[in-house]
Amino acid sequence: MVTSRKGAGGKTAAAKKKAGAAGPDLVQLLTPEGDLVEHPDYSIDLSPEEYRGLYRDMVLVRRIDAEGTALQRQGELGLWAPLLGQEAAQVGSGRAQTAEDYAFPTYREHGVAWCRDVDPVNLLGMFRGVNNGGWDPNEKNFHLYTIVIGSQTLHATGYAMGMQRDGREAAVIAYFGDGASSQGDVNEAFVFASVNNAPVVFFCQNNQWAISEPNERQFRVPLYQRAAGFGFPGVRVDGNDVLACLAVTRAALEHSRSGNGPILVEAFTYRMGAHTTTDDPTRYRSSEELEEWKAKDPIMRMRSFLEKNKYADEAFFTEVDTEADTVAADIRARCVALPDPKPISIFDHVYAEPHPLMDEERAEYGAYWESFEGAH
Amino acid sequence: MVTSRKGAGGKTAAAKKKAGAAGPDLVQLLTPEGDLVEHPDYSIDLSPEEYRGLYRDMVLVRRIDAEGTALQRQGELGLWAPLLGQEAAQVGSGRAQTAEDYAFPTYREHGVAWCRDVDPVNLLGMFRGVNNGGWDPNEKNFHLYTIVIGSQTLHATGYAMGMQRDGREAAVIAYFGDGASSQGDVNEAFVFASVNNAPVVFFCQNNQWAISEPNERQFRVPLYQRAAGFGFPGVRVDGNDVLACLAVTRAALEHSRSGNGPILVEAFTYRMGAHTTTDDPTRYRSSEELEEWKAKDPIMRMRSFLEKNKYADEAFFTEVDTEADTVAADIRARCVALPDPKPISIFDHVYAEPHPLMDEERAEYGAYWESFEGAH
Amino acid sequence: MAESTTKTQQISLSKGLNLGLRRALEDDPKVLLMGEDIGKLGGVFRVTDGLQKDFGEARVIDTPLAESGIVGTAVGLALAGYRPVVEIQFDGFVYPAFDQIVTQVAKMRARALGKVSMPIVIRIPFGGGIGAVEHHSESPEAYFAMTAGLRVVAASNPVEAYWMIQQAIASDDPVVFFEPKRRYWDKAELDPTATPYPLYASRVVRQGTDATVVAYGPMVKTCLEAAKAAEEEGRSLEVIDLRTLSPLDLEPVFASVRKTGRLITVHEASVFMGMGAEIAAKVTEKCFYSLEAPVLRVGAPHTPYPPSRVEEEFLPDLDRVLDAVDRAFAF
Amino acid sequence: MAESTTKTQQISLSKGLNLGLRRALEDDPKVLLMGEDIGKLGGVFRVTDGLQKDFGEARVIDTPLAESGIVGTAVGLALAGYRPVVEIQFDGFVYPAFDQIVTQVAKMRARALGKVSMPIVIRIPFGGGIGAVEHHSESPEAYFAMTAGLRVVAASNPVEAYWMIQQAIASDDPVVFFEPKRRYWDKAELDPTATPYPLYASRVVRQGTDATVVAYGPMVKTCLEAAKAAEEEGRSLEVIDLRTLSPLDLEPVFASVRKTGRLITVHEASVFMGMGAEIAAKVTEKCFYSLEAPVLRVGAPHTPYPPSRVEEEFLPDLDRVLDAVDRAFAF
Ligand SMILES: Cc1ncc(C[n+]2csc(CCOP(=O)(O)OP(=O)(O)O)c2C)c(N)n1
Ligand SMILES: Cc1ncc(C[n+]2csc(CCOP(=O)(O)OP(=O)(O)O)c2C)c(N)n1
Ligand SMILES: [Mg+2]
Ligand SMILES: [Mg+2]
Repeated sequence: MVTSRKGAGGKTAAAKKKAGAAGPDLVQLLTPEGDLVEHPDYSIDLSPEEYRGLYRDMVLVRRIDAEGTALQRQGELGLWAPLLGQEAAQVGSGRAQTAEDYAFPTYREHGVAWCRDVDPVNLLGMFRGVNNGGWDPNEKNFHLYTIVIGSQTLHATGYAMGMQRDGREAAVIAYFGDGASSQGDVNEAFVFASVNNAPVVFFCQNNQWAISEPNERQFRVPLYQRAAGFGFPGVRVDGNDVLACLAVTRAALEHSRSGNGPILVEAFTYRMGAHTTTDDPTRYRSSEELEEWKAKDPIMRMRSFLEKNKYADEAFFTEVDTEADTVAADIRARCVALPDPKPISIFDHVYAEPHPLMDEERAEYGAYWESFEGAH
Repeated sequence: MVTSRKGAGGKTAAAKKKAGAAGPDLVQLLTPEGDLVEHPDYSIDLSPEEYRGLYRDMVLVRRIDAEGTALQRQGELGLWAPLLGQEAAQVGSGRAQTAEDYAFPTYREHGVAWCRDVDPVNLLGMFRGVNNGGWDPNEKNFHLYTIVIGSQTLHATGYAMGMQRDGREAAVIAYFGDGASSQGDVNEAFVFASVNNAPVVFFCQNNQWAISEPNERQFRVPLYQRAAGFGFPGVRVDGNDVLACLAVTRAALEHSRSGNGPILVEAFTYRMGAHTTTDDPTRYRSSEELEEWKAKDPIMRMRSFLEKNKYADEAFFTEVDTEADTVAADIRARCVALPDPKPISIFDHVYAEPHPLMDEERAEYGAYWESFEGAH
Repeated sequence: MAESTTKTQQISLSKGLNLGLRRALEDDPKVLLMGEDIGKLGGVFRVTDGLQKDFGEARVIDTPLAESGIVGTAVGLALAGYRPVVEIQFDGFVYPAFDQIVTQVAKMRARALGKVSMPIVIRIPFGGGIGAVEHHSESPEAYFAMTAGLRVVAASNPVEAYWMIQQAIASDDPVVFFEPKRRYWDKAELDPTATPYPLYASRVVRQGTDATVVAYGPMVKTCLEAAKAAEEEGRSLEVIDLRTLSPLDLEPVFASVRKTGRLITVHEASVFMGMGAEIAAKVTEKCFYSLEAPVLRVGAPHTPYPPSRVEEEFLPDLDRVLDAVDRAFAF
Repeated sequence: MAESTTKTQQISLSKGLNLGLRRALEDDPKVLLMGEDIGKLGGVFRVTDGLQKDFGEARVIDTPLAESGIVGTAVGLALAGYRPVVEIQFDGFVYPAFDQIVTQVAKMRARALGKVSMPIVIRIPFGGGIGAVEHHSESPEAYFAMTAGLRVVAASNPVEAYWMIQQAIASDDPVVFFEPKRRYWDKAELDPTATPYPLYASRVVRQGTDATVVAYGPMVKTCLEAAKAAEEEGRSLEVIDLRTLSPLDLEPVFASVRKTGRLITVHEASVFMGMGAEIAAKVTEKCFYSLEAPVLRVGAPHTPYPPSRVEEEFLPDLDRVLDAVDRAFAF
């Protein structure tokens, strides 16, 4: 849908400023005020329609996310992990992927799922407690959510090794958090990817917090620098700037796809909501910090950009909001209609091949549960 | 015993050349030919006696190591892990430590043990199969050998965190191998040490091989560079140059001791022997490679240095060789005299406090074994 | 604080642990708490609430997000003379630390021929019943119970939690300490001046004559309820809270089985290869001629913990326990 | 190569595995081998000898030294359609991979509601008896057997090894494959054209009438020797090679126990919480009225594997098996 690539010069009318306040080690293409800025290594040049598309994605994703929170509050979900604030990182990186690429998410990549055309209701199953994921990862090349921190970075690396062997023209993108960077598995993934020159983009959403722990409890130099010590490049991008996220991730995927091995992208962003719906962030962080980041809101800045450049009018914004509500209503309706699994189904997919203990226990439990039928 | 420190200028008569062929990212103070060279950051200035001491250490350690191999060949040990070729890395780093420092070895640090005044016969117990270590680590601040790769780097980090809390003026040194660098635990140790600013020197003996796997299977940029990405310095030292190893490790320990947190030292060396006595290196490496490294032999170059500078005469060298044989003979005698443990002793130290199952099984097995007494 | 340790009070299980940890921190400057989010947040279950504030960041340590690192550094701290109490956030997150636990923590003392000890407590909230997503409701106790060198205990109520955590910290052996997470909010009256029951002992928590039921952790309450229901049906169940899973303290179970002739083991973990298997095997060996029926085991099937919408059916409840009792009588 | 798969030949267990792996590599281009030192070195037990040379580095992969990484990348390769066969160098080194095995490999299929499979084989040389240093002689099978989602098998001789490894690779479920390391050098006659016995089935390897002995892996040979010795003393032992530890195939055991009335389980692993506990509990439940004595369990005490100079006394041998048989008869 979006077509520019790394290094392409600006071709639209949008005025660009010189490198923003973001600092030299942070790739930013769009300031919080909605102005384009230049970067020596990355640029983006989209059509107005494409810019509007990114805005729409972010609004929809935020709305879907809010619906998740609402559904949890109303007892329809057991838990929800909001992405609030991370829309640019997810939509930017999500839209950078081709259909052939493969994404390994954590539990918070609702926005990436959206870009990969995964039905949001799929994501709700686990949070509602009707399944543990349950979708077919190969349908949209979007793996199941992984809760145990860091594990999926190794799966992604292995998958990329498979792509390599198959000679596929594609890359893998592995999502993980700032906290996850401390896990052995993530660092082993760096080793395996590097040594095998595997086509995998490690995409860290540094949202500043791992539940209640700030970055300082996980690392004391910027995370993107970790990559160099493992022999591959690392880049930090403004994670609230959807254009920069798109440009950097697209370049990163292209880097991996074309045989240059792994690369680490650190998207510097902020988790504006709670860690999950059971979390209470007021216990560990200040409201000032939150306010500071609100000023960098990914959607607001894109809206300013569209407005400043007259790429969109009021009607468009209203239309997107309406669409968002429609999508949310649809998801809500389908969520509450999700049937509870039959207890007996717990025996169905543990093993691919016949398993006598499964059979024995299925029969036992089945008979036992049936004896209560009607009573329950 | 040796007294110079980082930055001290050369005060002996020994002539120094400018930075050797080793290259800018390898700290070398003594060339393979036995000539001193200058380095912008590190220098060493010892008395002739101290230089001789380092030579003596290396010869004795090599002799002890050879005795280990011989004892294994003769069936007195079940296994031996030779340090052949790594004498400079071990003696240099070993002699850099103060009595208050604490070392966490792998299974190959016989030379470090020597410098820490650990009775070599202690080390033989595990290889003979009479115990699994069994010495008191706190006696010489030298932890038990650790076989499971990488684990001890976390123990070292935790110990350093303890030192920190106690306000002790000391540092920990954690030994590990090039292969170990791939383990999650080692990288987690980097994280924990960095975040806690723990006084721990990570000392990697990069002996080019992890059993049959060369460096390329573990990393694709020099290992010492790994540290920077975790927020602490890394330095590569010529691991066959005992003077450089001493100077660099001493500076590293001082760095950590004085509150600057962790540091990584990569000693670039070579395992001249087999991985262990059960290994057959001819299956995976060339004799040319071995020959190349023989030319960089750590003992030979120190001997050349002593000779060139007339710090030692023939009588000294003969004396050291004789001493080595005496030490080896003593170790051999005490090794073969090591009694087999009594089977019943396996119940003795599993738990500190009373444990009914231990008591029950001790009684059962005791009675059973007694029923065979005399028969066995 | 002084008051809190002498005054009888109504506490939740989570509060019992909190008070127990507080006393341990007060009593021994070598006690440290380590874990993810245990500082300002007070842990996801608030078990360490307020402790970092009162004892400082050097003693209540928010660690990096890496369980092997947490346990591995705890080993080093133990070697340096500390007594680390590690919090694993949820049962399903202990596995990254598995190597450090079974290879290092469990074996260190034997390897050193007793010259060092590993007075480490590894706290694990375990079990289901709270409607959580996957990996948050597991019962991994058997993995640890089978590991020589470890001790494993499980608390079943607030008062036990208060005492047992202190005893575990005082123990010179490593203890894996299981906390029944769905009972965190259960309340009971704590008398902090009482004399605690020994840590490594099981306990008859209800006398009975017809059949014996052994359980631990969250299932103790369930079994007590079952015993109450059985009583109404005229059946007298003796309920034993195992408390210690390694070592097992089976003498009270043997004595009970010699009296009742029937034994039912109950746990949330899978029946297959669970604690019940060991108990059944051992009790059968020791009470072969007293048993009127085989030991019957209540627990989970050999499947991963299911999505929470099925957990009510999945978890052993009063009915399942009574069903097993019936089957024992039908033999 | 073609010849090697049709000609009857004398092979060691290690060679049996090597030939089995070779056939699997030939038969299915998706089969990959992964592990430390499995390439040029051919593995520390030479099980993969020559395979990298013949099948290339892309299919026989020398991995970085990190077990979690090996299994974790195997998961990804399996998702990408490959069938990775992972070598863990020694039993004691599997624990760093424990999380990936129990949390990811075991559960992936259930999480995906059957939409993906994990056809991964994890080969683990296990058990003692070779005079090795610590961590090289362990018997960790129960950790895996109790884990839902995994299958666990153990080969006992060269011919079984040859067939079972191929069957495990062909299985769409993840299989933890235990190799009895002290039997690697045992020899037997292989007929590669024979029809293999099913993988997930136990097998009566010696008929008998007085008592039943079940074992697996290295202990099968020991039990067969014990049965021979018992015969000389006039006692007829039936010996069953379990072969599959998860699922257990106990029907042949039930049938045997109904005949003999006595059962002894034998493994190198600890008795406490070992496979024997599950077998004892289940057999007692199913054969309660047939048993003339409780199921007796032979295995290790609840201690870490001892230094090798004691392993002879530590490991179950012919005498320990016969002692248990005697005790079963004394009941
Ligand atoms: C192995 C493991 N340990 C602990 C947890 C509990 N936990 C869930 S999310 C989380 C914090 C993750 O932080 P980060 O990686 O920064 O991702 P974020 O949630 O901020 O997106 C923790 C500790 C877990 N899921 N897995
Ligand atoms: C966790 C673990 N995996 C595998 C092994 C088997 N093993 C022992 S030494 C070794 C190679 C170690 O290489 P390196 O770290 O370079 O140290 P070196 O032996 O060269 O000193 C391996 C794979 C082990 N001991 N522990
Ligand atoms: Mg985060
Ligand atoms: Mg090495």
